[in-house]
Order: sequence, then structure tokens, then C-alpha cells
Amino acid sequence: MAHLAIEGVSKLFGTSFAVRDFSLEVGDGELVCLLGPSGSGKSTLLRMIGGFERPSGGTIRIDAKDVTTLPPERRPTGMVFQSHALWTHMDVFNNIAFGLKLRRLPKAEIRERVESALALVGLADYSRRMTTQLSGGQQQRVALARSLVLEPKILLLDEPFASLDQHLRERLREEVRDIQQRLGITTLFVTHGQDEALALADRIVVMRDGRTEQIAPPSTIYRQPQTAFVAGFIGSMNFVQGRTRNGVCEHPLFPLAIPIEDGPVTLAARPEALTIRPSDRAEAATVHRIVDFGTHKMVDVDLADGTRLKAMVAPDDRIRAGMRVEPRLASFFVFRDNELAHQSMPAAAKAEIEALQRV
Amino acid sequence: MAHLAIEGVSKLFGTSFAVRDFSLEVGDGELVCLLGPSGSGKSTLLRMIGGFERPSGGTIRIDAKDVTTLPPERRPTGMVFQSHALWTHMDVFNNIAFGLKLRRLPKAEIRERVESALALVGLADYSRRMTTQLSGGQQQRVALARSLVLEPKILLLDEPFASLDQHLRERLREEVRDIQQRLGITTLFVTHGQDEALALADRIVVMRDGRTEQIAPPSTIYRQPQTAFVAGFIGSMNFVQGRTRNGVCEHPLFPLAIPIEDGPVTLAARPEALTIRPSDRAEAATVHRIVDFGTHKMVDVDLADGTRLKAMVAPDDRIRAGMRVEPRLASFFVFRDNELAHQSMPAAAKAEIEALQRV
Amino acid sequence: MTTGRSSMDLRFDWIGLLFACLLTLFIALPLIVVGTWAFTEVWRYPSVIPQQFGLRFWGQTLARGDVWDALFLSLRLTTTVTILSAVICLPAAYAFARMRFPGRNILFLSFLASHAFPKFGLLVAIAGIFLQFGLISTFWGVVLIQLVGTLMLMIWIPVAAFQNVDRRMEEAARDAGATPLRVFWSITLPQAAPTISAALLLTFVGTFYETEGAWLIGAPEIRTMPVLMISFINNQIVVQYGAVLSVMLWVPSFIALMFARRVIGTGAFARGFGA
Amino acid sequence: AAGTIDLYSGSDANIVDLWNNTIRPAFEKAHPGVALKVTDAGDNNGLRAIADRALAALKTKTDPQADLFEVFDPRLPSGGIDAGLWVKFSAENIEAYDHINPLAFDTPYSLPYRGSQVLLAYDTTKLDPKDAPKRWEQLTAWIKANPGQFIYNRPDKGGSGGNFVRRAIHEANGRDPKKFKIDNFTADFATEALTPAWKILNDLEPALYDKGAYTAGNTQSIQLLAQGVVTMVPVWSDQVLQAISQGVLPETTGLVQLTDLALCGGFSGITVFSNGANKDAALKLAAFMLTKEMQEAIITQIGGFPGISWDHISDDLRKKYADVIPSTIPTFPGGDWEKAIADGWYRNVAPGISRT
Amino acid sequence: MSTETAPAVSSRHPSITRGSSIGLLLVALPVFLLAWLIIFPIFSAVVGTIFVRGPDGAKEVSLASYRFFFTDGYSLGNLWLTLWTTAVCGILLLAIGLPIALYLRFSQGRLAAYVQALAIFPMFVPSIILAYALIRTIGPNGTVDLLLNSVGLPKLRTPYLTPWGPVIGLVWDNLPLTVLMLTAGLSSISNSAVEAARDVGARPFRVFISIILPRMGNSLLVTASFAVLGIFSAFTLPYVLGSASPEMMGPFMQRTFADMNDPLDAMTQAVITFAFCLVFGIFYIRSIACNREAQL
Ligand SMILES: Nc1ncnc2c1ncn2[C@@H]1O[C@H](COP(=O)(O)OP(=O)(O)OP(=O)(O)O)[C@@H](O)[C@H]1O
Ligand SMILES: Nc1ncnc2c1ncn2[C@@H]1O[C@H](COP(=O)(O)OP(=O)(O)OP(=O)(O)O)[C@@H](O)[C@H]1O
Ligand SMILES: [Mg+2]
Ligand SMILES: [Mg+2]
Repeated sequence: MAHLAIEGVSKLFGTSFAVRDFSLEVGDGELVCLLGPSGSGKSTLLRMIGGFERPSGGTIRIDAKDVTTLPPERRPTGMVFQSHALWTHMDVFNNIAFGLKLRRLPKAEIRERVESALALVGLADYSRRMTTQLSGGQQQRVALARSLVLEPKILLLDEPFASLDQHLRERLREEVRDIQQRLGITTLFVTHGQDEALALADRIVVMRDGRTEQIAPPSTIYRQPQTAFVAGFIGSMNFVQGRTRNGVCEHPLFPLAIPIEDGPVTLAARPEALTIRPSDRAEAATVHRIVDFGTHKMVDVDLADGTRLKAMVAPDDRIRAGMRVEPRLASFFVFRDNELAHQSMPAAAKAEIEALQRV
Repeated sequence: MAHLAIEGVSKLFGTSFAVRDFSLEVGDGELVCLLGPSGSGKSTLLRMIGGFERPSGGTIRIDAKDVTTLPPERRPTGMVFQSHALWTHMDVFNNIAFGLKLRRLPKAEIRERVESALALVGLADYSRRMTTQLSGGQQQRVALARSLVLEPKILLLDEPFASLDQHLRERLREEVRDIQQRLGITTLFVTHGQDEALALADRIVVMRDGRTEQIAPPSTIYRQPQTAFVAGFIGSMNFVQGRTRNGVCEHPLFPLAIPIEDGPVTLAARPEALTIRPSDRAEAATVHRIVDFGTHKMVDVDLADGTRLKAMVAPDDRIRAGMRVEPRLASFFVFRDNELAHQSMPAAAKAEIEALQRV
Repeated sequence: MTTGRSSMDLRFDWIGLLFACLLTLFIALPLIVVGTWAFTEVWRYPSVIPQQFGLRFWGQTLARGDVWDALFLSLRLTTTVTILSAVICLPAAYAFARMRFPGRNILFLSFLASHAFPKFGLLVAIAGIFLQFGLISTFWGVVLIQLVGTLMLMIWIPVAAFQNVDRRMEEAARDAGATPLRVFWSITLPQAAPTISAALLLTFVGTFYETEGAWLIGAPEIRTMPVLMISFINNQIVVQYGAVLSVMLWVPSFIALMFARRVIGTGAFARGFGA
Repeated sequence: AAGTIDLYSGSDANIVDLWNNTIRPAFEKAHPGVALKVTDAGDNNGLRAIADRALAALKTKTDPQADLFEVFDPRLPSGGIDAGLWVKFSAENIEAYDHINPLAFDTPYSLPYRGSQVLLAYDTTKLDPKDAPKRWEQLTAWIKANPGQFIYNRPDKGGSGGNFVRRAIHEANGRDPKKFKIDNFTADFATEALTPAWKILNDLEPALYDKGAYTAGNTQSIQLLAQGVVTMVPVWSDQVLQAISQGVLPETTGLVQLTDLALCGGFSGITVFSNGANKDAALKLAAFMLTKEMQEAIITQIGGFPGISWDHISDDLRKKYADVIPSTIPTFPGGDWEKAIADGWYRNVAPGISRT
Repeated sequence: MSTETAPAVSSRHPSITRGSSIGLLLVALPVFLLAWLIIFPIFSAVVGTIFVRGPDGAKEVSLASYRFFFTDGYSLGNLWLTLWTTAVCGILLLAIGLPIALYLRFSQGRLAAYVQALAIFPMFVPSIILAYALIRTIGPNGTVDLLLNSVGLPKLRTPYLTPWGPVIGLVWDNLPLTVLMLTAGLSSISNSAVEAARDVGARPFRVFISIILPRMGNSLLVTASFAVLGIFSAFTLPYVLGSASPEMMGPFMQRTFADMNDPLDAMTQAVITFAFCLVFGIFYIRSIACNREAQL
């Protein structure tokens, strides 16, 4: 339970910045997800907070105390590594107990705490196993237990669920969320999965090339992406290139009113905001493929100019591959130079969403 | 492009079967996904097809030719390993060119084919990089290119996208699907992700402890799981334990008509088939949490007996945590002893779905 | 220990400096002394530096034809032994690392015997064997005896190296159509290269400085550099001859070392070793 | 190789140079068609290895690639003599056999052709030549009075130390070199004769360098003297002269011989392999070494003394060297004595160390 | 190589036996050389010390030479000194080599390159030269004394001709191998295992004790065994630098063999040395064998 303040932190490797002038405040008990493409500096940032890399510039404060130069063992942080990093010469129990032993807790208490940590991650009977006898998922959970048992003030998770199957992943994701909320641990969570970020995070930080693109709660990120990059990165998004002239988009299929200056624009719309209906128009699009996800179907639509769009339809929709269709945008964003220039939703809806976003 | 026939194949490691009496026919150009929990024998099966393990029993035929005892280099298969297995002492170009060089192709052709393979996986400028300088996702793509460039008759993919971020994963998944269809390569694909299986496969094989649980096209697997295991494994599924007496379920919230013999049953329903509405009944359930996934919201509902159910609602639904609600099942399955005993959907709907399943 | 490169960029590497100083004292001081002796004509207590520097012994040493003959002979011999050793030992090491055959462990471990039994007890018996084959005082006789001495190193270290090569890489290569032999050549060997180079280096140096076998089998026709050195140094009141010879050998060694380090890379120098 | 005598020498560089620069040209001139190859074996261990090899060759009737050792103890390797490894010298196969100094005879399997003596070398800057000990009691008294200033090497690792030990044995046995003969060795006699000597040496030990350290060989002793660590060491005459001339030892090095009974000298004998490919040529070479010409070269070039009696040396040389090389250098028989002394010393003197 | 991973089916497939004959074929040449030139002579040596020629010329079984060795205080003293020297050298080597290896494992840069080069360089110095260099350096009135003297400090007591002389020489000589092997062992410990330990609050020293050391067990053993094999029968350094008595087994054997002209005792000593080396070797064997089983 702590307040974390990162101010203007940079990290140079050789001559290239892995993290550049990064600032973020994380409140008590908040869970922040770091999202970004591979190589965007997420791990590096986490490692600087944990004390494993020294920032080339900037300061990191935990509860107002400057920890920028402290070694890892003197920071109140707990880290779960991308590559579990279990100690293979110890069994599960000792892996988890190691940190407690360092704190010279009485034996009985260590045993008790390790056992409850193991129970927490669903490995109650595994304490005497060697770590090499565990499957990848179990190893990851031991690594999690190892960090949690020390009740760190700040928990740092670097893609903890990367090697798990989807089911386990979803289950653990919820467990971590529950534990985190119960213990009120301030948490930073790196992930590759946007679903994970959307499901878990109080706020999401979208990173790109070591910088932040947007910091906002999940529903804001999803519904009001501030840049084209964020729009494309979180969830599925269709992009259509076009030009505006006199406030109207010149795209043959999407002659929308866009009240901004003339110039090139990128229209963006979620698959669920793209509706299609059969059509015989010359400019009509073609259905390329339909994928059934059970809960919905995803329809790939090829426009005349080759752009491929995705539309989400109900699982009982009768659309078929090869059909000629006309897509329409129910709601959309307009980006120019990566910046949000216009959004189709009325301001009222926006306010409503903000009210909804944390239930 | 080949026809693969696996007949009664088993594999013993020591005294335990990793694969047990497994049979499968894969047609020309078909893409079959192997799904199953960790340790269910998926990799072992793939390795037997590739020639890296020798079956303890059974035969494997490719285009009617028995290949059971052929070494890997003499089989027309190409494998992408779970752990990329790139050759770290070669750069990207040479990794991909290795197989071509073995075939003594002229230099110019090798260059050309490598470059087009690289372009295919989106790494056009990376041919001179050493593999250790690539991120995990890039490595995986190189491994894919390395197999594809040889145009194998049968492509074996062992969780090729495990280390990629969701976007890349989705993109590559589609690309693999496109390439596979264009080249007509018969493909076996192991994955942990059911989404992936649903999105890619012509047919899905669900494995458990080295045996098959069900082999069927994705929508059948999703909508008509033959066992409780498959039902729970593919997609999200709510399970409620109950008993039937006189053809009626005795559960207080779900007094459904189930025309089977009396006895214990497991009711199963997808989140999208679970509807909730506010209620004041004594047995009513409580909303635990709501997660906004953008396209939909997932509501966790706790029943009075502690069972947690998931319901999918529209993103603009106004439900809130803590509310008392009454769940209802729009459609459901009934399992007894892991076997499907009853399905709520009318037979007509079933036929319709089958018609739809491949578009 | 530091946590790696992380703490290197801001703080000065004090530990490194400490090690550098201590090692300079412990390792380099005797070397410097030898180096100084090589250029010394008179150096008597209590003068800190020699009373008289000079190149007299260099002149005398370098002018001797047998020194150069011995040097080139040694290089030829050592290279032959190292290459032969690699040729016969690496496949054997691969077999020990990757194949199952009866008696594998016992055979593998029996190589220990070549280092555990005192040499003098063996050499005479070996000489007896060689006499029958007319190998005494021949180039190939010396090659053979030195080859035997390299077996353990050249098998044990590469075994560890081969075991560390990821099997999937080999499988991927076979999948791409390579025969087992080709896999060994194109994948396994290069993957194990760092450790194998370390083994080669140790073998080369060890063979170069081997004297007992070289003398017993080689005399009088085959006089290697260290055998010559021994006769220069032993019971020789003038230490300068030996000093000159060793300094002469250091220069190429040092270049080789630096070169190897660059080629092989830090740390990789010794990966394996069964450790 | 055929036509080329393979000679091995384990001696120091000055001896090897003598063979290469003086003896070889002379011999090859005297015996056209025979060549000589001198191979430096480094030390005795090197020779020992070749001797073992030759013995093995004898058993298998192969060519040992060795014909002659410049100096070697034919008792090695054990069983060698019985097996007929060495040529037995006699007047029949060596022309001037009867010229050999009778004192020099050890075994008929080695042909003594040169001798040298052991002296005491000291640092004149620390010890005034006129105070230099001339007698054994003076020497021991000086050693005890100047603790840490004297060292001798292990008796089996070099003759300088070995002959110092033998001088102590002489001292303990009435300074009578004649008392010890090659064939009067018995274990009892050895115990009786050697035990008092060990006592003398043990007595000296606390006053030696480092309270009783012994160097590993002749050279190491000279080096300690050169370093100024000790003031006095026993040395071989030829070696110390060479060391001075090469600047290893300073000009200020003084040499002294005991006058009551000199430190023992030693003769070095050629051995010839009976199975060498060039046995006959090797015997010619051995005989050649006893010629006046070669014997005189030994005196003039290496400061050694001849293997033949001084009577057979030309008069002017004899006169010239009369002072430098007393003709009465005592010797000590080898054979079993050698082993008894070495082993006895290791067991009785060396471990008596109580250094802290 | 699929075939080797399938023990369960090994009896059923003919190619397995083919595989094993290929394996035997590959190791044949070195094994043959070993058997011919090492194992066979060792056997005859051992046999020669047990079946001795009696006084009547007939061969008989006799352990007299062994009995002599183990009842002779002098021989035992030499053995004891050898064990002592070996133990001290082994400990010193690990104590010096381990920090260096740790440093090399966790850092890079010019200084590390320099340290590595220095640590490896003794490999290129033959022991005889080293022996002379050490006499000149740490011997009486050697360089160390010169330097101390020139700054007006008293001389140090020199280890030359004491048991510490060989210890210093042998440590110097064996340092490269030790450092190389330990670095190799350390490279199997991942950075993240170390970082994880620091994360839960372990200080560097504790990380070393609890995380690094347990994982190093094998390589420490291996390194120690290798060093011990080298040190146990070392000759040159103990001979030139060491005290006259007791002496290490190396010079003792040589002296018995060459100077005492007693091949039977010398061989006995060699066999005993061999036996002691084998004991150390067995540690190596065991750890290697465990490793190998784990990997196959
Ligand atoms: N130790 C290092 N030395 C040099 N460059 C590094 C180092 N660590 C990271 N980098 C570089 O810094 C950048 C950011 O790396 P980082 O590991 O933080 O990315 P990431 O966002 O965690 O990626 P991924 O999602 O693939 O884990 C990358 O370009 C990487 O190559
Ligand atoms: N070489 C082997 N020796 C012994 N057992 C093995 C070996 N390879 C696999 N197994 C066992 O066979 C079973 C099936 O393993 P396999 O790797 O095929 O599973 P998988 O379905 O691919 O799992 P995952 O999803 O975790 O990759 C497991 O119980 C595993 O422990
Ligand atoms: Mg990362
Ligand atoms: Mg698998």
C-alpha cells in the first residue's frame, strides 16, 4: 500500500532510449496496466521501479521517499518476472519462504504464511515439489506467491500470465485482482493482452517507443482513444484513409460530416460499430471471410480499394462469404497526424460512459 | 498439400501414455487445431508426425505412404516449435535459407524466396539481424518463415503464437490462415488459446490425457460439446450442479424441464445465454463485479450457494455491482458423468447452425 | 557481485579495480620480473632495477638455429595434435553426449585415468610400445603420445558443450531436411563453438608446453620448444635464456588470447566444462 | 641414425659447448665418416628417460636411437647392467684404459673421462678472504657464528651439496677417504659410518639459511649467493668459474678449499649402450676422450681435471695447474653408498627441521 | 535424434541397436588409444606392484611394498604433506577463483577484460619458468624484498623452500583453469534468479550464499577435482620451490624412481597416488554422471 511517483524518468541503453521522460503517479492500492508493443520499454520501466536498472535521469519516489538509487533489496517492491526466475535448487516451499526467512520470522509463522500464499494461488499441496517438476503455469503461480507472501507495498508484474492457457489465465487474472484489492497493494502490471488490461486495470498506460501515448481508465482508452496508435492498439479497430473537404469526408462509402479543416483524415471505427447490409452498389464491398467466435461472428469485408474492415455481427446472422455488402459506421473517430480530431459520439453519451466506467 | 492419416497411434514415456490410441484423418489443405490442457499430449502427437518421436504403436501415413519410421529429414513436414528453436549462430537470412541451401537451389532463387518469406511475416528489413537481437515475437515469426519457405506438404505448428502480443497474434493468425489456404498446406496447429482455435480451424480436436474428447468443426464444438470437459474447455461456460427428479431440475433458481432419468446433473450455459434481471427474491444472486470489455460487459454473479456465474451483457447495460439479480438460462446443456445428456436448443436450430458453420 | 550492467553505468567499477590491482600484484609481478630478466645482464641485490640492461641473451638465443627449428617444429606438432584430437574426440564427445550405447558411462569416465595416474609410471611402458612400432624419435610418435594426453580435456569439455545445445535446434534442422551429419556440422558444432574453442585453446597450450612425452618419444630428432627450454633452464645458472624464451612466447600467446576473447566473447570462453 | 653417434648430455651448458665446439670437430676430423650429434637432455631425469627407453628397446631388440651418454650412472635403470644394457669397458675395447686415474674407477660400465671438485664460494664483501675457513672446524664454527649465511643443496640433487655431505662423513670417520670403497658397503657399516655424520649435519642445521632449508640443486645455491641471501655455499669449481665469467656472480666472489681434507670431487663417466646402432663408433669416441688432446681441453676449457692420471698430461700443463687443481682431490665411492647417503640424509637430516 | 529419447521402445526397434553401434563406432578411436596407451600400462603397473619377483626369482603375490609405504613414517609424512598442500591449494584456488569468476560473470567492460586476461595468462607460462620467476619474486632478496627494502620496510619471511612455496606456485599455475571452469558454472545461473532474490530482500552476500552457491555445487566439485588431479602429482613447482623434506608425492616418486633406483617402491607410490586421485575423481564422476542422467 503505497503511493508511487515517477517523474521524468529516462533510460538510455547505449545511445537509444528504452524509456524517455516518463512520468506517472500511481495512487494507493491502484492497479495500473502498462500496455504497448514489444520493445516499447515496459519491462525496462518496471525494472527501474524494482531497482534492477538505474534510471539515466528522473526520480522515482515511493511514499514521497526518493528510491531512485536504492538497491532492490531495500525497496518495498515485489516483482514477478517475465521468466518466473524460480530458484531451481529449492522446492516450492523454500522458494516462497526465502524472503520470510531473510526477515527472520519465526518458523511457525513462515509455515503459515507460505501455506496461505500457496492456497491463494491454488497450489496448496505442492509445497514439497521441486520447481522443475511444475508446469509453466504452476511455476508462474509460485513466482506470484513468492512475491505476494512478502506483502510488498508495490507489486510489479511483468507479463505474469504469458505462458498460461486462456482458462488459467482468466482465472488467475481474477484472483490477482481479488488479492490485490483485498490487500490493497499498489500494482503495476505489464501485459501484452489488451483484454487483460481492460479486465484488470484501474488505469491503463499505453506506451510506444519508451513514451506514453495515453494514460486513462480502460473504458476511456477504449471509447476515447487520444491517438490513432491507441485506437489501433486497444481492441480491434478499422481504419479508413480519406480526405475532408468542406467538412465532409470524400470517401465514396462513408460520406460523413466531419467538422474539421480540410485535409487528409483517418476514419476509425470499432467492429461493433460497423454495420453491414447487402447491397448492389458499384462501390460495394465484398465479404472475404466469416469467423464464428461462438458469442459473435467476425466478418472481414474488403473494400474496393483493398482496405479490409472487420464487422461484428450476431452469431445467428445469415451473411456469407462472397456476398456484396455496404458497410456503415454507427460511431467513429477521426484522427489526423495520430491525434484525435473528431469523435462522432455526442458529448452526452461521453458523460454517460464516464459515469459508467467504474462500477 | 497432402492427406494425413493417423491410426491408433500411442506413445509411452516410461510407463505412462502421453498419447493413447489416437486416430485422425486430415484432408488435403485442411487446418486442424489441437486443443487441450497442458500435458495432454498435443506436442507429443505433433512430434510423432514430424518424426521426432517414434510411436510406441500405430501408424502414420502421409498420402497413403507409411512414414511411421522415417527420420524427420525424409518427411514432407515442416514444424514450427513451441520454443522457436532458431539457430542462434546464424542471422535471420541464413536461418531461413538453410533448408533451401540443403536443396541446392541457385543463390538468386534462395535470396528471392527468403525475402518473400520475410516479407510474408512482416520482417522484410531484418534479414541481417542476429536472432538474439530479436524480440520474442520476431523470433517466432522467423521460425514460421523458416518452415514456410520450404513449402512443406504438411505444416505442424506448436503454439506458434504463444509469445506474441494480442494484435500481432491476431494479425499473424490471419496471415497463417491466408497462406495456408493459398498454398493449400495441410496444417496441424497446437494452441492454448480457444479463440485461436475457433478462429482458425476447419476442425478442432480436443485432447485430454492423451485421448480425444471430441473432433468437430469449431461451431459444433462450441454449440454442441459432447462432454462436460469440452464444454468447459472451449469458451467460457457456467456450470451449476443440480439433480433432476421427474424430468425437472431441482435447483431453486433454475427449475428447468430436463427430460432425462433422475439423478445428479450438471447444467451448463454460456455467459451469453445467461440473462439477468433485477430481482428481490430471497434466493436471488448478487452481482460481484462488472468488467467492461468494450464490446460487451461481463457480469460476475454469485449465487446463494457460492457458485459464481458469468453473464454477458451489452456495454450500455446499467447493471451495477452489489445489485440483487435473478439469472435465467436462455439455452443450456445438461451433462451427466461428463457426457452430454440433454441440450435445450431445438433440433431445427442445430441444423441451421451446421449449415452456417462453414461459410 | 553487482546486479550486472545495471549498476555499471553510473558507478565506477570499484570491485573491478580492486581485482585488477590484486591480480596485477599476484599474477603480473612474477611475469614482469621474468620480462625484466630477459633484458637484463646484471641484476643483483639490493638494486631495485637491474644494474645493467642488455640484449646479449636475446642475441645469443635468437642466433641459435635450433631455437627457431624447435619453435616451428613445436607449432607444427601442436597444430597437428590439436586438429587430430578435435577430429577424433569431437565425434566421440557427441556420441557420449547424445547417444546411448552399452558401457557409455564407464567408457566416458575411464578417460579420467589418463590424468590421475602419475605420468612417469606410464611413459616408460608407452615407450616400450612405441619402440616396437618404430615410432621413437619420429614426428608421428610424438603426435601420438601428446594426442593421448589431450583426450580427457577434448572429450569431457565438449560433452558438456554438446549437452547444452538445444535439441530443438537440431530437430528443426532435420525438419528442414538436413541429415544427422549435416546437423552436426551446421548446427551442433557451431552452437557448441564457444566451449569447444576453450577446449581447443587449453589443448593447444597444454600440448605446446608438454615436455615429458615429447622428450621421451621425440629425442633426439624431435626437439620441441619446451624441451629446448628445459635444457636451457635446468641447471643453468643463467636464468636469462629461459626468460628470453618465455617472453618470446608470450607475445604470440597474448595476441592469441586477446583474439580468442574477441572471437569467442566474454564468459563464453569457458561455458561447459561439465560444470 | 646410422653413421651418426647419438650422444646425450645432461650436463650444464659449458660441457655441452665443449662437446659441440671442441670435441665434435676434433673427433670428426680424426674419424672421417663418423658424425656426432650432441643432444642436450636438460638434466639427469632426461637421461634417465632415454635410458629407460633403451632398456625397453633392448628387450624388444629395436633401435634405442641413443648410443652414448656423456655422463650417467650405469646402475640406472635398475636391471640395466644385468640385462646387458651397457658396454663393459676394459683395456680390450678402450685403448688408453690403463691411463685412467685409479681413484676414478666406479664401475666398469662407465668410463671416467673428466673430474671436477667442489669448493666453497663466498661473498668477499661480507667475509674477508683472510677470515675464510680453511679447515672443517673453522667452517662449522663460522656457520654457527653466522646463522642463516650458509646453505647447501639436497645431496641427491647436485654434487655440490652431495659432496659437502660426504665431507661431513669423512669428518666423522677420521678424515680417511680410503675407508670407503665401492665394494665394502654393508648396511651395518653404513649405519655405523653415517650416523655420526648425520649428527654433525643435524647440528649445523639451525645455523643454515632459514634455520635449515636446502636448495633443490647446484644452481639454486649459486643463485642464493648471487642474490646476496647467503654468504657462502659449496659449489662445483667449473660451474662457479662460469658463473663469475658470465656475470651471474660478482667479481667479488671468493673461492676457498678446505686444507685439512678437501671437499670431495667427482669423476664423470661416459656410458655406451650395447644395443646402440653405432656402438663401435661410440666406443671409438669414448676412447678418443682419453687422448691427451681431449683431456687437456678439459683442463683448459672448462677448468675440470682429467680422467686419466696426471702423469699422462703434458708437463707444462701439469705445472701450470698444479696449484689450482690439487692432485689429491678425495673422492667418494658411488654404488650403494650413494643410495644410502641420499636416503639417509632425507630420512635423518632433512626432517629434523623444526622451523616456525 | 528421436531414437535416444525413447527408452520405452528401445527393445522393439532395430534402429536402436544401429544407433548404439554408431555410438560405439564414434567413440572407438579415442577409447582404443586410451585403452592401449593408458589403461593397459596402468594395469601392468598395478599388477607389477602386487606380483613381485621373489628372492628365488619366482613371481609371487606380495603387498610388502604397500605395507612398507603405510608403515614408513617418512613416506606417510610425504603423503600427508601432499594432502595438506592439495587441500590448501584447493581451498585457496576456490577462494581466489570464485570472487574473480563472480566478478567476470556479472560485469563487462575494459576492466573485466583486463582481469580476465590476467587470470587466464598463467596458462601460457610453463611451470619451470614460473618456478624461477617466483624465486626471483618472492624468494629471498627477490623483487618483493627489493621493493620493501627500497621503501625502507623490513623484509618479509619468504615462503621459498617452505611448504608455502609450492602452494603459491601451484595456485598461480592452476588459477586459469579454476577461473575458466567457475565462470562456466556461473553462467548457468540466470540474472533473473539473482534479481528475484534481491527483490525479496537478500543482500548481495546473502544472494551468494543462498542462491548462487547451492547452484554452484556441481561446478565447485568439478573445479576442485580438476585442480586436485593437477596438484596431487605436480612435480616441478614442489621440487624447486618446496622444502627438502617432507616432500610432495611428485618429487618423492621421481626421487624414488630415478635417484633411489627403486622402481617397485616408485610404482607403489604411483598407484597410491592414483588411488587418492581416483577418490577425488569419483566426486567428479558422480556429479557428472548425475548431470548426464538428468539430461538424458
Ligand atoms: N540490457 C539492455 N541493453 C540494451 N538494450 C536493451 C536492454 N534491455 C532492453 N533494451 C532495449 O530497450 C528497449 C525496451 O526494452 P523492454 O524490454 O523494456 O521492452 P518491453 O516493452 O518489455 O518489450 P516486450 O513486450 O517484448 O517484453 C528494447 O528496444 C530493447 O531492445
Ligand atoms: N521426453 C519425455 N519424457 C518423458 N515424458 C514426457 C516427455 N515428453 C513429454 N512427456 C510427458 O508426456 C505428456 C504429454 O506431454 P506434451 O508435451 O505432449 O504435452 P502438451 O499437450 O504439449 O502440453 P503443453 O501444452 O504444456 O505444451 C506430459 O505428461 C509430459 O510430462
Ligand atoms: Mg518485457
Ligand atoms: Mg506442448
